Order: sequence, then C-alpha cells, then structure tokens
Amino acid sequence: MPLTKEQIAQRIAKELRDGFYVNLGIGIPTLVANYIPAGIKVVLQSENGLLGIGPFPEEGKEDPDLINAGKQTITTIPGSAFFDSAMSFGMIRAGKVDLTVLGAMEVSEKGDIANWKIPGKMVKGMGGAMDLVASAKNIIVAMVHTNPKGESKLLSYCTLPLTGVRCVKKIVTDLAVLDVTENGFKLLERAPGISIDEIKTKTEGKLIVPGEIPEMSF
Amino acid sequence: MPLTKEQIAQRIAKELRDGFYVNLGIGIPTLVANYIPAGIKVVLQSENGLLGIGPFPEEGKEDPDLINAGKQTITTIPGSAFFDSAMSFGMIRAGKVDLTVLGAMEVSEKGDIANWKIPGKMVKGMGGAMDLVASAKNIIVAMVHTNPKGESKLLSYCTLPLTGVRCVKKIVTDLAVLDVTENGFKLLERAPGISIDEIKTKTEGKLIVPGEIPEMSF
Amino acid sequence: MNKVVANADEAIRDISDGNVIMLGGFGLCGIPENCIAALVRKGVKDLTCISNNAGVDDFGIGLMLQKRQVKKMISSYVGENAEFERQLLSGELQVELIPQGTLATRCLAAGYGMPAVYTPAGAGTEVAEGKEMRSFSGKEYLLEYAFEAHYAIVKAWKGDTEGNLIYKETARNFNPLMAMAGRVTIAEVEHLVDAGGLDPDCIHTPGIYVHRIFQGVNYEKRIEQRTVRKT
Amino acid sequence: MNKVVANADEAIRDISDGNVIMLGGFGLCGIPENCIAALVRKGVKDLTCISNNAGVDDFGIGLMLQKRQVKKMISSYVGENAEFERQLLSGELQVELIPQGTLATRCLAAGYGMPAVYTPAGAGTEVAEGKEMRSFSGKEYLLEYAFEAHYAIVKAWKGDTEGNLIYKETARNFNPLMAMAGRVTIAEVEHLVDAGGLDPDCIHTPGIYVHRIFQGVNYEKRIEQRTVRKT
Repeated sequence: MPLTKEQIAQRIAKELRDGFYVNLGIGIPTLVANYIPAGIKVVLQSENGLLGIGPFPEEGKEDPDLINAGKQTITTIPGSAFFDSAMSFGMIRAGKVDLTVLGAMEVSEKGDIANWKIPGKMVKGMGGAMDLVASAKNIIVAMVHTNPKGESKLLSYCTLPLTGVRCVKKIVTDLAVLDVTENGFKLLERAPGISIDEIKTKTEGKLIVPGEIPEMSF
Repeated sequence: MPLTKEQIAQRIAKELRDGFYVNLGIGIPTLVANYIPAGIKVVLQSENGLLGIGPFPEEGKEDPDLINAGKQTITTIPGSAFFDSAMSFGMIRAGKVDLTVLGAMEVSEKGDIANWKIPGKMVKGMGGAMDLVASAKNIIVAMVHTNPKGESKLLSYCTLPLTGVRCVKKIVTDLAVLDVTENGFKLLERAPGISIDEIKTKTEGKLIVPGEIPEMSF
Repeated sequence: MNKVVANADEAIRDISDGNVIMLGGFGLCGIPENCIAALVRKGVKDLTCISNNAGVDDFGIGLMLQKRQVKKMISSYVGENAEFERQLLSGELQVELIPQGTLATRCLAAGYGMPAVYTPAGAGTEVAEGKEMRSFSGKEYLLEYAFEAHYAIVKAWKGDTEGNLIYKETARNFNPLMAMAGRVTIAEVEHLVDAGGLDPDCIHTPGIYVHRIFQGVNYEKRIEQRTVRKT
Repeated sequence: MNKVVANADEAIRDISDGNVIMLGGFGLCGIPENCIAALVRKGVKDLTCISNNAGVDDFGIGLMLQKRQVKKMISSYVGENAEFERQLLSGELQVELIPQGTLATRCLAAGYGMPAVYTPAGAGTEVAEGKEMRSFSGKEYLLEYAFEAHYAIVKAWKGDTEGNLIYKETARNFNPLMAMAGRVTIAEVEHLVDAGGLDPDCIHTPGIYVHRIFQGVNYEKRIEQRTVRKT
C-alpha cells in the first residue's frame, strides 16, 4: 500500500541525526517535525528568521509576530534565536543547515529539481527554494511518485522549469526510498506491499535495483 | 602664528553640520570632539563598533569592554548603538558617515593621501584607514603643513605608499585651510599672522590663491 | 537634527510617482501598516515596490494594488491575491520574481556598500538567464547587484528618537536589511522612546540608517495562516 | 548533541600544528583569554592567526608569539609589540596586513556563504597589487575572497547551552563575524546559561554557528590605553 503523507514524513524523520539543524519546506516536509525520533535533538530553522521552531500555539495564544516560512503561527523552543533574512540565507548558503526537506513536482535522475513554476499557470514565485536547493549540503525530497494522471515524477530530465540542478540527494515517495546517484535513482526501500515492478513502471528515469529491496517498516 | 593642534581641531569643528555622523581618526582629529559648535548635534562613529561616543570616563569608571578605535577607554551618550565590525565598515562603505577626519603624512594636489607606511620603518598596518578613505563622502585631513625638516607635506605627488587616491576634499594645517580641487590646492584661509608667501613656500604641490585670503578667527 | 515626524502622512510626504520603494515584512508579518495606508491616501502611483510578498487582496501591499498604484513588484513570492493575479494577467502589472535569499542579500549589499554579490541561488535555472556567472571552487554563482531604492519603509517594534530600531521575533525578517538600503529610510514603530530608552547592545538597526521615525497607531497585525495545536 | 565543554583545554583539544585559526577581539578588548592561555599550554605551533591585532608583549596573542607558536599573522594593525617586531624583522614571522573593513567583510563572506566580495578599500594602493579589480558605477573595487579557517575562537559576554551568544559593548567587534566563519567555532563566555536564559530577540550569534562553548574563568580584561576625563 502506498504511504500516506504522514508515513512519508515519518520515514524521512529516520534520516535525522542528533544535533542536526534542519529546514523543513511547506507541505509534507512540515509534518516531519511530528516524528522526530526519541533521544535525538534537532533544531528547526525557518528561513524567515528563526532557529528553534516549536509546536503550533494553543488556541488563543497565536502571536502575529511569530510565524514560520509558510506564514503559519508557531511557537519557539527554549534556546531559540531570531535573526534577519540575510543572516538566515547566509547560514543556509554557508552550509550550516545540515538537512533540507522539501517537496517537488519533478526530480531528474541527475538530482535536478523542479518545484516552483508550471508554464501556463499563474506563477507565485520561488520563495526561498532556489537558495535552499543551491546551498544545502543534504536535500531530501518528499513527494508522491506519480502525478494525478499516473505519470512518473521521477524523470530522466525535468520538463518543468528548474529550481536547482544536481542537488537532490535522496527521495522519499509514497512508493519508495531512493538515492540519487551518479548512475540514476537507486532503489533502497519499498513501501509495504509495493512491488519492485510497480516502482519500475512508475519511474521514468533510470532506476537501479541493487538486488533484494527491503520493505519499509513503521 | 601657526595654529596649535587644538586650534586645528577647533577650525575643523566649524565644518560640522547638525545631524552629521562623523568618524574621527587618532591624534588631532580626536580633539575635534572638544569643539563641536553650540546648537548642533553630531554623532561620533567608532569603527570598532559604536555610534554615539561620549566623553572619556571619570577616573575609576573605565570599562574594559568599551573602547574607541584608538583603544582608549570611553563612554557612550544616550541613544548610542553597538554593532559588529562588518556593519561598521558597511555603513562607512555605504556612505552613511557624513564626514571623516584623519591625519596624514602626505597629501597630493589630486587628493591622494599617504598615512600608513614609511619604507624602512616597522609597518604597523593601515587599520581602518584604507576603508575610510576609499568610502567616505567627505574627508578632511588634519595635519601639520611641513615635516620636522621643514619640507612640505602638500605635494604634487605623494612619495610614500598611498592609503587612498583622489579622496581628500579639504585640508586644515597649522598654516592654512585648503580645498583640494581639480586644479590643485585652493587656499581658503590663513592662520593668523601667516603670510600667503609663507604658505606658497611651504606648499610643494600646485597652490591656487584666489585673490584676498582671509585670516582665520577663533 | 530631528528625525521624529508626527505620523505616516508626514513621513511619506515626498514620495513621488515613479519612485522605487522597499517595504519590509514577510507575508503580513512586520509590514509597515501605517505607511501603506498613508501611501493609499496620498494616491502616489507608478511605484516600483521591492518587498518579499505583495500582501493579500485587502491588506498590506494588496491595498495599493487595489488602487492601481504599483507599476512593478520585485518579490520572491506573490501568494494568494486575486487582484494581483488579474493585473498581472492583463499586463497592467510587471512582476520580477527573485529568490528570497537573493532579495535579502541585495538589500544587505546596498546597506554595506557592496556593489554586487555572488550567490549560487538560481544557477542552472531561468533566473540565471542573462546574468553574469562565475565559478568559485567548482561551484557556479550568479553576480547579483545591490538594490537602489529611493525610499525604504520599515516597521519595528521599538525605536528611539535617534532612529535606533529593535524588531520583535520573526517580524524582523527583511526590515533591518531594507532599513539599511534606502536612500531615505522611514521607520514606523509600535513604541517610540527617548534616546537612552533602548539597550545599546540590543539594537538591530543603528539610527544612522534611519532618516524619519514615528510611532504608528491602530496596528491590526493580521494573521495570514492562523494555525493552532491539535488538543 | 552537547556543545558545552568543561574548559578551554577541552575546547581547543584538537587544534593542530599548522592550523589556520581566527581570534576575535579588537586590541585587547573582547579577546578569548582562556583559549589563548590553553593554546600556549598546549604548545601547538606553526599557526596562521587571523586577528585584527596581535596583542601586546605579555597579553593576548603576544603570549603565543613569545612561545613562537605563530607562523603567520593576518591583521589590520600590529601595534606596540616588541617581540612581534623582532620576529618580523628576523624573518621568523610572516605578516599579511589587510584593511580592517576588508578583514571584517571577508569573515562575513565566509559566514554568509559568499565566496568573494567587492570592496573599494585599497584601490590605487599596494594592497591592490595582484588583485582582481572591477569598476562599478565608475568606482574601482577589489575582489576579496572569503576567509577559510579551521577554527574560530571567540569571546562573548553571555552564552547558552545551544551556543547562542551575546556580546557586550565594543567587545563585540570581530567576534560575531569570526564565529560565523570558522569550520569549527569555539566560544568562551563570561556567563553560561541554560537554553531559554537569553532573550531570543537579542542574540548576536545564533547557536548554529557555534560548535563548542564553555564558561571562562579569571578574566583579566586588560585595558590598553586607560584614558580618563580631565576634571
């Protein structure tokens, strides 16, 4: 069965390591915060100027001066720090953020990513995505394997305008976990009950299947 | 009679305008702070990270964390602000400092300045001088007209290694006030009792004497 | 020297048709509400606005869009705003989208007197088209130029009569950067105090960057995405 | 993740011969006294030190010079220091003098992931020799590269267990810039508090830039030019 959005987030959370500074994009990536493994500590960065995002506020405790990059009301954790947007992207560019998780419309087998613009549709802008993908040391993409028409979003080449080139390191979809390698998408894990054949069928880009592929467990 | 160091500072202080942000170099320039005209307000910038230098502290009130660019203990005025050295030179480079006053070993008729290095002598470094002269909108040099051997320090070309090129706008020496113009040093005022001839003799660079030259009054 | 003005109308008195203005804020957080209202009242038009976002239909820069005062937006993300979309599609409004970090850094460059900066954001994408590229240590960077703006309009939490500013939480965002970047910088603050009323160690924008300051009134501080904990 | 170490010796434990280290401070103000003492104890040598100044004979980096631990100084001003002068004239010590603003900005560039920056400081002087020049709006600029340093060692007033730092008065100077620029950043603080003990709006160096932190002891805070008011 394909993973739910929550399960995609839960699987990505297993990639977190103690002491990581992490930037979580809008959508599925935001859910990763709910599944941080016990015993490790990560600090969440919000590119609008905060290290140390806490949970959403209690009803009635919303603070209009305290939002995340998705413009949602949030709280902070003890030890948080605020800063301006130049320092925020400065620390991103300087590689101080250990992991970036973001969504994508398409990813290529070279690690190119497209997630900001669909020709013919109103373009809202790239926000901080281009800075993040151009700078992050480690990028994990959270996405659904295929589009609503059933077409693969893991491609030989992206068809949509790019957000960044050769930057994605790992992909977690509803069907699989894959590394982006020099030779293409390398299948690491399958969603429970999903066959290698189904993943092959739904992956347009080059797929490497190194022998037995374990099922994910939750 | 040639001006004393205090009188040079006092004359420079007349160039201050209400609302000016001013950087005063080490030596004579520092004395300018003692002669700020009544009724105007200037804010002194210290390039080690302070806007709003106050007077020297009272005996026993010295604070080792609070010094000026000459490493002297100082105080602050109400409304002061501290910042780091990058922002300090940032505001200097961006032209936010209205006036810079500094000393010089030599100035050329083109406005070049030399004040950091004497070949054959131990070189201590340029500190912030090169940043200041390269960036300041308005630079006044406070200096003695001749060196101890009686040789002019206002030259056609500087002989010492340069600190900056074509940057000095005005010079106040013990003998005269001069503007640096496209055509050379333009004499504006004489020290009390100093003749135009003496100034001519002691100015090696091209000197323009536009008719009657008033004496300074204090 | 007196930087204090009575209100937003006086602060923006000389902003003229065709000016380039920067407006602080991220989404609706930390936006100069009073000055935006005054700009709408003044009716100044053909403005180029540099701001991370363009407000919503009935708040923030959206209010200026409703009055057709904006000729061009320079932003990183222009979200949910129907009037914005209408003007864009009809060709009434020009939009230049640039990466958020590039936007921030081009403000910083202006404030720090750096004519241009190198950033990797957008390398290999259409953002790089027509831009000068350069490789450092095997990585590609774009040369991006410092912004030039006639006015920067920012919102701070506290300010003093010298123009020193302190921002609150994530309402800081682009405000201190734009404060440094304007040829003339206007600051509206929630609390204006006398010189000496702010801790000199905690000032985000030193007063040298601020030309006019006033205490704003009636802040709405609208929340764009009210989100609360599931209990 | 625990950034807190017991003392200076533990903090600098892996600094090795030949490393490039940055040391915060301006003159003797805001210098990492505890770490300098530990470096002297450890006897590590052939260091390249990036620091605005080189201390005095018997304090600050001067203590490391006395023990011949420094191969090269990168500074803007190397004041009153007889042993420094002796080593320089004898050729034991290399010195690279760079403008103070360039020094600061090259640290900022490293901390902000900008590979190089343009500055006018030194244009037309011997500092520009061999450097790439470029004209923007008719003004000449030098291209200056971001520093790379194995370690940055800084001194703050207050810090918390997350590595967040607050500096006091002009003891801030180069400290926050170098804190951002080190591959490994070590902070010694006068007061170490738990997470939550600092105001998040007033933090100068966010903890993401700091790898090790400890509360220093026995600060001398020597004054270089004691100057008092004439009464």
